Amino acid sequence: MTQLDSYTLAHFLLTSFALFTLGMIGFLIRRNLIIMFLCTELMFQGVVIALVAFSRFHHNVTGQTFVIFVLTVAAAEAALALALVVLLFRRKATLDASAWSSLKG
Amino acid sequence: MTLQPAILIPWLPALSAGLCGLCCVRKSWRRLAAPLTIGAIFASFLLAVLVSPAVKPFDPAEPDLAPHVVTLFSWIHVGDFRVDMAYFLDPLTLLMLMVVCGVGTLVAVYAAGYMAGDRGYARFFAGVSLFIFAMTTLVMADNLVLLYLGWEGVGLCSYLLIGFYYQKPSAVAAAKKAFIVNRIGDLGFALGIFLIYSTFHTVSLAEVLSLAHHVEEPTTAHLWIPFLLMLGAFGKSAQIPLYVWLPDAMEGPTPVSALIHAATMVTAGVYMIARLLPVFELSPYALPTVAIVGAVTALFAATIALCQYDLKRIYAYSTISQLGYMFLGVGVLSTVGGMFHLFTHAFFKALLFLTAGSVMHALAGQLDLRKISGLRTRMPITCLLMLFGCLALAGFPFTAGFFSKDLILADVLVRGLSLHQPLYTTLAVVGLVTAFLTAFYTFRLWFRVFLGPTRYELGDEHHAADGAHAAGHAADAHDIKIEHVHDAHEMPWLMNAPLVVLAVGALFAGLFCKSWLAGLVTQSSAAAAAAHSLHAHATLCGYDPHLAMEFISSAVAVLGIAAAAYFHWLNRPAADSVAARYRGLVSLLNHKYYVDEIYDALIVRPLRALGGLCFVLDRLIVEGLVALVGFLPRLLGLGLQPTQQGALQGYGLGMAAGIAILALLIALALGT
Amino acid sequence: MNNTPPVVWILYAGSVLGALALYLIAPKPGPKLARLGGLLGAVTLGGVWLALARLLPDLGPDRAPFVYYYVFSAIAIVSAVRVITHVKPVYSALWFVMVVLASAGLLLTLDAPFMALAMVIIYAGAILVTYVFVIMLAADTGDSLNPDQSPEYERLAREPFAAIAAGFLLLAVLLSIPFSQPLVPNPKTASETDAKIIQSVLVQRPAQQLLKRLALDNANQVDLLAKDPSLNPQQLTNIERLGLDLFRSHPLGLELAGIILTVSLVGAVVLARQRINPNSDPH
Amino acid sequence: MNALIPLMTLLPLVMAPVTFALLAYKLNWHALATTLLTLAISIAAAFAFDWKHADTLQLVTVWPWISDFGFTFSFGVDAISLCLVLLTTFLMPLAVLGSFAAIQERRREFFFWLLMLESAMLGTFVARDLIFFYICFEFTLIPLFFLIGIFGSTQRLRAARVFFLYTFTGSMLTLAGLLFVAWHATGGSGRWNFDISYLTAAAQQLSYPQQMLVLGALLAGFAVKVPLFPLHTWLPLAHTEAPTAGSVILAGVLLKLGTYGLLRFALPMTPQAIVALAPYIGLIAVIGILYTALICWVQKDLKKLIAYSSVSHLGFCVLGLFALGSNLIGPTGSVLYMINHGLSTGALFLCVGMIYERLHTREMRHMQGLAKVMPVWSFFMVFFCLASVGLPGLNGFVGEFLTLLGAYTSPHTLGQPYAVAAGFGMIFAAIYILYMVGKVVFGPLVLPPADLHAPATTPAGPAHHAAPKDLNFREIVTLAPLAIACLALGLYPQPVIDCLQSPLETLTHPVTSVVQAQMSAQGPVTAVTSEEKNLPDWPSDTSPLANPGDAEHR
Repeated sequence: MTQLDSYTLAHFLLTSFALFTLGMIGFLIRRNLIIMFLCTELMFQGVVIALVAFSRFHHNVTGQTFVIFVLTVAAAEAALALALVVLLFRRKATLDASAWSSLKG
Repeated sequence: MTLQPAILIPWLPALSAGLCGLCCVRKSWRRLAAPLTIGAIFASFLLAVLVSPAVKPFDPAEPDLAPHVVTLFSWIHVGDFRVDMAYFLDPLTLLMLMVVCGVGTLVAVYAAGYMAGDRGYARFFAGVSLFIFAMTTLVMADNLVLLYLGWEGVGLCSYLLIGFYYQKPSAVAAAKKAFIVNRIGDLGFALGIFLIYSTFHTVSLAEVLSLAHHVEEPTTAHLWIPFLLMLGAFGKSAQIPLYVWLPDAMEGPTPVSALIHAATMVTAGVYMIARLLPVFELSPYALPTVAIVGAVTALFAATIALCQYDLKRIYAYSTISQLGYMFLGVGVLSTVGGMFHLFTHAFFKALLFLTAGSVMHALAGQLDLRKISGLRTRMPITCLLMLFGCLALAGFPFTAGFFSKDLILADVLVRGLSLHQPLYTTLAVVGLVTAFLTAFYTFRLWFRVFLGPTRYELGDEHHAADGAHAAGHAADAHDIKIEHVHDAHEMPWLMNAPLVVLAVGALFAGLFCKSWLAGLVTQSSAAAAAAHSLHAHATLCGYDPHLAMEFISSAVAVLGIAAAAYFHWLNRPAADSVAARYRGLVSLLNHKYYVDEIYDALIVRPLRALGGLCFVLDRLIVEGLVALVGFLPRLLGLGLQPTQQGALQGYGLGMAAGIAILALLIALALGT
Repeated sequence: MNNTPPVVWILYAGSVLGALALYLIAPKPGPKLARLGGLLGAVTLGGVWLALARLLPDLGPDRAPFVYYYVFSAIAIVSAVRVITHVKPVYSALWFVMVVLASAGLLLTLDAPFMALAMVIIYAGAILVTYVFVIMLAADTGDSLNPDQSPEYERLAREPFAAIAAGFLLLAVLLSIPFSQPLVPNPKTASETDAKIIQSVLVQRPAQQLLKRLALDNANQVDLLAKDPSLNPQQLTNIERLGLDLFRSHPLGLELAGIILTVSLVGAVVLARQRINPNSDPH
Repeated sequence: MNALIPLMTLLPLVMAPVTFALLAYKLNWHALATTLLTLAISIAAAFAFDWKHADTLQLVTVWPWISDFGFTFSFGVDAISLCLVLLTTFLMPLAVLGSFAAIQERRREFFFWLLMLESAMLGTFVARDLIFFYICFEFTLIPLFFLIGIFGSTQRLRAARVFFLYTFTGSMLTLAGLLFVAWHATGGSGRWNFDISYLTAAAQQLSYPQQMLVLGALLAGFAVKVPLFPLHTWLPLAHTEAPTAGSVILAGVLLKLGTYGLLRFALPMTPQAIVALAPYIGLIAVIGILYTALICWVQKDLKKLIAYSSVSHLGFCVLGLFALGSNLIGPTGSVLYMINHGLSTGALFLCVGMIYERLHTREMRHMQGLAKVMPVWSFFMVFFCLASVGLPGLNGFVGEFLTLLGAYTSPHTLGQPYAVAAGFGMIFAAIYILYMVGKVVFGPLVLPPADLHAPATTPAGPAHHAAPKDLNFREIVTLAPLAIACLALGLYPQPVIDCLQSPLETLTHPVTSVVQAQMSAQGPVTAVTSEEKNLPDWPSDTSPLANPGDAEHR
């Protein structure tokens, strides 16, 4: 593809910001534990797009290598998070986030 | 004969005070205290006599300092504020030394007998010799600060000696009262010294006198100096506003009352004004004020003395009254009259106190007039000695008291007439009325005690311990011999000898010493000399005023004695009926116009309440504030606590909102 | 603020409307306005796309790929909204798959084919399958399909308004930056030219092998090279460049990634093995 | 010869762990030996000191510490600090001697902390390096915290805590002020030099608002240490709870750190601010004198009474310190007052301690007329009471008289109304001291009930405490030197006054030059203003900030 100029880069950034913000809002709104983690994955997705967009913009492929790292982290996080969720679910048979609020001030 | 030996005059009693202090340690050494003190005071007296020829008159006009000042060592030298331990000797000082050491020796001899057997024997004599040290320092002080040292020193000794019977709460209270009232006076005196230093930049007596002498138009500061010094003098010599401590000072042993509260300490105020006359002349109103206060105090005290029943209280009020006379004398610039009355008063008042002491001693502490009568058969010598004293006090013709009081009244009258100021004539009349009252209450006492049917009740204290223990306490018999008093008896000769000397002084001092004393005083202060000569040749409706005043005052004295004789000897029921008719007035006078109660209500109690308030304020407000400052962090913590609810998403929301706002702010900052 | 180009104002308006739409769609006790919200959202998105497209500078022949961008990002955003707002967790997961696919498309338009496919395989394939698996495992008792029976905590969002407001404020601010000042590619970060890489790194591999590899798909190399520059041995493919960069300048990162994965594996196993009876309270 | 001062300062510090660790038996005597040795060295230093030109810095030793920041251990003494050092080393052995019987358990810790305290105090007086001064100034808190905390009486923990925190927060501000001066002195060059004389010289360039800030900071710390009126509440608490030795040293020396600090730092470094604030601080000092004197009068607890009285006395001290203007009378009186107050109040606390050892109570209503059973103690008690009341012939009078005279004759900073009001303080002092003496020493003999907590209304009435024995030889040896010192300083204070003149001259020179400048600016102010003139008219050109330094610091 040809030279990625700033304006088109902005477009991609728009999408990535949108995804990131939606992920964040999702995390804050939804009370189901799994969906909250899903939303974090959505945030990862936003980041990936921004990474690749900038990599393309700066003609430096490191951005894409970082996507790989992002993926590994996302995968590891998903594994652990879901194991935890299962554990919590077995403990209290509910996925409601507000059930776990014993760390009160 | 140089002035060097004069240095020893104060330091000998100081040494004896130290030694007596050591005597307290061993019981066996107690005996030594009396001879030590008597020896030291008499040595000072001899030294004063020894040094007298070398003393030359001091004229503030041209202060040639050398011959008068004997410097010991420099006490406080800060910048131009130079104060050193130095003694200033001139005829006035000499006179005071004679009085202090002379009467001091006689009283010490008397006290040796009077205090025999008391547990605090050595402590008493330590106090007396410390007092003599302080008094001589006061009298011989070369600068005002040293005078202040003597001033507070005598205050301290009166505190220690009034509170000698420290077991009695009333004695302790009286001692505290005496010291505090003196301290109020001393504050005035100290402020006077500060003002003198800030105006004249020196505190040395000779310089201050000469500078004051040469001042033409006094500034406002000059006006204030005499009034401040006056406050000090009135505090020490128990004049109107600050006299309340003297009657209570009678709680102390009688020799103390005789020496300190009659002859020497209370006259310090008169000496100070006589010494600082040029300073008092700075303000035209100062000396008249002194005269007025003196006269008013004399009258006021005399009226109270009329209705007192306690022997020593009567004499205390009579001392205040006589001091009023002295201030009246000094106030009208008749320093000669003032000092002469001081001289004679020292004798007969000491005599009266000591004879009263003998009566008290004989009747085991009984002092109430109503419970004593007709002791002439039991104690003839004391009766006779007290008679001489009373005659002198009343101003019976040709006694010492007569001459000195008459001189003052004459000078006042003369000043009133010659300067055509009605003020002084009224003061002279007040003086005469007071003379009548003095004669009346003196002989009221004498007739009551010695004449009339002989019946008396013994006091409750043990003879020897003499009030050392409050009623009801068993005296710890093991260390003092107890003579159980069964009846009034005459005093041993050891105690009566000094009384005889005093009696001689009381009777004949007037005749012989007048010219000698006039010489001394006129040499020491030019103003006194001028006034003395002025007074010499004024006229009162054709006659020489002095002669006229002699007739009038002797008439008044005789009249007073006759009235006292009628009421208190021949026709006592008549006195009782008169007293009954004016019951209100009598009780008022007996309660000393309730002045003590007024002072207590107006000053003491509010101050104590203020103290209480301050303490509460201190604990609540000031500590409260500190505690509040300590509490603030905890308050903050409580405020923030609700935000930590443990809800995961709550925190998440907090973070998100934070980031959003932060980004907004950065964008705004970058954007504009 | 006043000299910002008009497009930023449009974006602000877009984000505000977007926030409102999302608020309407978000599951909350009030009246069912989801449909209205969806409509509003679609309109907003459409409006933004049109505004952006019209302002797009004339790129001539290579405008075409941009159409893909608009399509893919629209899909991505809509499905992201559905991920958040959908009541049933399974559907959320599935919608997320759609997001991944859309973003893979976007990556393709960004000339990163390997990553796009990797994304699809790893993300959509692996991670999301785990999610769906766990959702099924931890499904609540209420399994009826209609949304009303689903547990209460599903249907009600937690103070949606505040979260959305914060989120879109952040979005608006972030968007204002790239669109207001034109970004400039940083020359220093650009990677070395392919030629240099080939000389320095691929020197061990004779050109023939490269040509042989290329030869496989086309006998007549010369005209091929001339015709298609990307096949030109001087031009490294995306994957080669990616591989070179990964192994040459980020070896440590690679190892760490490995370790993270093993650790998470072990962790997951350990967590899963714990025997807990559901209602015993540990402390 | 210069090694004397560091040796003296560090000896107790070194001996403290030694006494703690090794010498378990006969501990008292070893502690006493150490303090006596320190006294000996300080006397040797006094002989080595050249009293003729006493203002110069002598016996200086500088040990580099952290050189690149300019921190050095520099010891040096001028006449004022040497006098205070002698006071400290003189009081220490007596405090140790006084606490032989008082402290029975955990004696090793007690003497450990006491010796640490001594070296901290000596360090403060001999420090010529700002940071070294501040370290010692702060270090005095720790030993006292433990002394009060462990060996105090009932409320000791609260007292220790309040004491520590109160003084500590105050001195934080002081550190800020001092560091500002040090930073200003570097002139941004980054080369730090903390030598006090260098800083004092450099501080002359401080502008007026800067001086106000620095003075406010210095006052915050030092005003808490010298308990000035609003900040004094920690003192009665700390005194009543401290053991005898603790309160002797606290009253004797620690209160002087505050006034010493003011004299060493505030006066030379911030002259214009001092002149601007002097009337306010004078006012607070006078209020302090009268307010605490009245409080003393209603006190029930003997030690609290003496504690409040030392607040009142320190009010005089500060009044003298700020009586600056034409002459040196005020400051000389103030320094003398520090020394005399140390002696007389230290002795008073020793006497009260002896009573506490015998009767185990400090309530005045429990004890009366002790003169009958303890005549020697009563002599000493009355003697020291009179010394502290300022009876001429004893040491209190010299300081008090000079302070009042100084306040009276410096119309520019203070003035006559201050001296008159403080004069009333003299009367109140007589009132509360004689109230206490009349209550405790004189009057009929009353002894506290056998055990204080038994219900007083037992049928047979409370069995009275056994009659307390009079002072034994050790106690007399403790009090006698103090009595002799009081008498000597009262009758012959001239050598001390002479040696104080020149250092005070150098310290107060900046302020006097500012006063002269202002006086000439306003035209000759007549030396004497009459009685009713109220506060001296305000120096026209230096308008003070909205709220004076001392009011806003808490």
